[in-house]
Amino acid sequence: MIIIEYLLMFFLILTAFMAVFFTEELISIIFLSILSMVLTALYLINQAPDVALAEVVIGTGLNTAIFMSAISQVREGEDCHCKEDD
Amino acid sequence: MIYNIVFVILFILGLYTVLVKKSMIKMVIGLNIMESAIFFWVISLSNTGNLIPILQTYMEEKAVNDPVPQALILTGIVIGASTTAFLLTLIIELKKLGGSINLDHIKGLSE
Amino acid sequence: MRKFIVMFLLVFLGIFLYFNLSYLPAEKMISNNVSQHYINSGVKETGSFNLVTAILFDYRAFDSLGESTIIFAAVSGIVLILSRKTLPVSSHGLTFIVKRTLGLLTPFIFLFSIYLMTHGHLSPGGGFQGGVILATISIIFCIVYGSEFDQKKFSPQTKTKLETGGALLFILMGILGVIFENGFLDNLNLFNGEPGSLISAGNIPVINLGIGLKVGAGLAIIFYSMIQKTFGEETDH
Amino acid sequence: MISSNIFLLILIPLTTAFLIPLLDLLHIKYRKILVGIAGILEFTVSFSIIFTNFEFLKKGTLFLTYNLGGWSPPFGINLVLDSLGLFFSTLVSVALLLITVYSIGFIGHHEGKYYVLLFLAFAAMQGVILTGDIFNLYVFIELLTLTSAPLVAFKRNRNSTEASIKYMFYGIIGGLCFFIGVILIYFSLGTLNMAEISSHFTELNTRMQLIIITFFLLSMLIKLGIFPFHFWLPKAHSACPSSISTLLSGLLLKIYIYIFIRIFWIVLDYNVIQEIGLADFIVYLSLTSCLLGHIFALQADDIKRMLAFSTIGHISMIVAALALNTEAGFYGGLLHVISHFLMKSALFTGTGYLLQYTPSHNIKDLKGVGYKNKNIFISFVTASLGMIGIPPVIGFISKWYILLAFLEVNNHIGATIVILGSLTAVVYYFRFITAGYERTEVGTSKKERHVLSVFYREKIVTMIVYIFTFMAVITGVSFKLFDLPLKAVIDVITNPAYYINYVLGG
Repeated sequence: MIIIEYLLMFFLILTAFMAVFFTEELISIIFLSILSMVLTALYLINQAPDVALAEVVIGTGLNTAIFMSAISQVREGEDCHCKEDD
Repeated sequence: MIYNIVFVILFILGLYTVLVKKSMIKMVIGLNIMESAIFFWVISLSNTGNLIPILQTYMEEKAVNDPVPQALILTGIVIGASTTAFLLTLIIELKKLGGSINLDHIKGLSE
Repeated sequence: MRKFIVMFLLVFLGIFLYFNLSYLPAEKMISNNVSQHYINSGVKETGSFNLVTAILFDYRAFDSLGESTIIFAAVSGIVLILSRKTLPVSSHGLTFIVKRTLGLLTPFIFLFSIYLMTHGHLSPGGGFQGGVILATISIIFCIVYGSEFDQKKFSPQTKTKLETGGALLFILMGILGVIFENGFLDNLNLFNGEPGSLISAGNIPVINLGIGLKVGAGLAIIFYSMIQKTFGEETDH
Repeated sequence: MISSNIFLLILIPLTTAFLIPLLDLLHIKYRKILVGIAGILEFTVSFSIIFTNFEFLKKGTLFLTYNLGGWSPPFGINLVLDSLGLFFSTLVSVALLLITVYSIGFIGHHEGKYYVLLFLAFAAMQGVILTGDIFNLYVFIELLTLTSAPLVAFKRNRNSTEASIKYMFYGIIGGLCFFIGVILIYFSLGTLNMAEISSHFTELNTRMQLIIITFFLLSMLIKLGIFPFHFWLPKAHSACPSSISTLLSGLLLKIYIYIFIRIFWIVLDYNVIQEIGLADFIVYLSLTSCLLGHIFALQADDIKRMLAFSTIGHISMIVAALALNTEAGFYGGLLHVISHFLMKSALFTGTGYLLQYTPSHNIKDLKGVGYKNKNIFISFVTASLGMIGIPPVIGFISKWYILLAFLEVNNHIGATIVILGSLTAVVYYFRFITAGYERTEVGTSKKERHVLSVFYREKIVTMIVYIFTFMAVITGVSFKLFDLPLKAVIDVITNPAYYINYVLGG
């Protein structure tokens, strides 16, 4: 168990660095959501199921959706690429 | 202790992102990493090697982990999600108003 | 250049932080502290097996009220900032297969969220987690069917009603605590069944349900406002 | 006294905020009635608490507690109202009534969300003041940040959105520092109750004390806008409508001063801070900040930006006076809290009215406003004289006491900076006053800015400006009125043992 935990902590730091140092923002956000997944596993190992459940729905689910919708609207050089309807 | 090392590395990495990176989305990501670092650190510290804080029978004498930090972190996660959502909204709005979300182009924010 | 100064300062800060954190005492100083009390007599006093829920919705229920108020504030702020004259984005959604599958899945997602809300005192979960899952239904509708469909199913007015209704339910429970029990947000002896059964733990399930509806509706409003496409300046001034 | 109803102070604005969206679905007209009633109700509750407990207030033994959920202090969250809390709570109640009435006259669009956020901010302020639990305090601080940031972006132009983003980034980092402090306290002591923390904090080892104090100090410096972290303040305070500038500059920073006092004097021990040597650091840092704030105000051409920079100077001066940890310092600092609240509110509300008749905030466009709006400009001048420190207004008295406090501990640098700040203030306020009385021949072009002026009701707005100015002058003449409450407040600050005994023992 302790090896899994150390491995997960290594992944945590790795994904955090990936999320920061990738220039493409979309990839950063995917890495942020992977970081959230790893964090969920760590919470489960550390006996905190309530927090793990909250992290998986908020960190992995909601945050990613919100970040995606933000990024699709603020991309440099292009307008909101949703289809216009009128 | 290894948890402290992980916490310090992640926290400093998040702070570095907020201070140095020019893209605002990246800065929000940095804030998220800082928050995650604190939450992870607290939950790891609260784990004393006992069972989960959910009892199974009435009046049970069992060694369980401290439930208070978990409740606090649950609160913290929800607060973090709200602030992230609001910050991203402001960034969308700034972009729509014709501003740039890159700090290189805004002199006011880095004065 | 600025980058290196910042980096140097941050490394310094990190070392300072690490060396001072290692002085954190292993044992808490107050020996008979609050967490011991919660573990020893939490079930007896609140009737909730899940001690985290017992703390969140009974011992420290005021924190949860503040927390749901924070979501309410975020929703109000986001609606204020993005409230231009808007039209729903009408993406046509994904393919038929996805739509059909999701149609089958939606009741189960809904059931799961209700399960999480109502079983907060027995198993991991509670109002916040259940509420977020409730919001994901709306989010998935936006993505798969297009946001016009979502707007037809749950109009913004419905969401607002649900949101404020959930918050007012929480406050109502608090005021009932003043009237019937010892203080604001005191646990009512509403459902005082045997701890462990579904109908137990006073009004914790009711508060959970209220918070779940509030959080779900609030986050759905946030996502719905954020994906809207705006058309020019508003005209009402 | 245990079963007092002080939770109503939080509950009234909170319930109002939740009711407004529901009421909007019915009819928009009920909204203004509701906010008016809520403002008066809050004011009534606040003053009924004062009058029913006036004897205890006179003796200096006012302690009201309320146990939320019926749990006794270390286990649940408890609300505590002592003299220190009552002082700031009354300030908030007065401000709630006046700012709400001003907003009814001033804000013309998006009122629904505006009032929701305003009342949530007031609920958060009362919560910060009343709560006796440190994590609950963190929740309310985050609520304050998240309600004031949308209000900063209320004008929804590019400038205000940028200001709001900056405010949010600083606010969140400040909040996280506070959160780390709370967590460190919990893991080293095992409690979150302020009284229990206070009774056990001195037993911790020195390194732990140092790091806890560092994090709280960092958080407070960011939130108060003291020198190295002041970058968010001028922009945030000048980019929003005047009613919100009044809220932020006049009131919100005072709430952070309250938290500063509560954390460093009652929850943590200030003697520990002095032993570590951070006390001198705080004093000289805030004095530097005071000087810089006044100097930056010199070069600001935007009137609201000038007022915001002056806020930095005054808030830093209050912090420096408090950090001296002498009775004279507390007296001067707390008196200046009142006087800065009254004068800054008068200035910002008055400016909000004047700016309706000018094309922009710039000093060039302000030429001749003094002739067009005589009475309002006279109250503007009166409040600025108070800011500078001219006798009839309360600003003179509070500055005088701060000066005496610095001289008492032989801190001549501090005394010099206070005087220097006043002299600088003469220059930058008179720049604007002379501009206001400058005769211009082209000033006849009545080019009104149509930003907010749809439902603009002049009478309500001018009335509030006069009330603030009148109060600033009246309290300046009868400042001995504050002698008794201030003595009680200083008694609470210097004796944290009362707080501990009352919460845990009674």
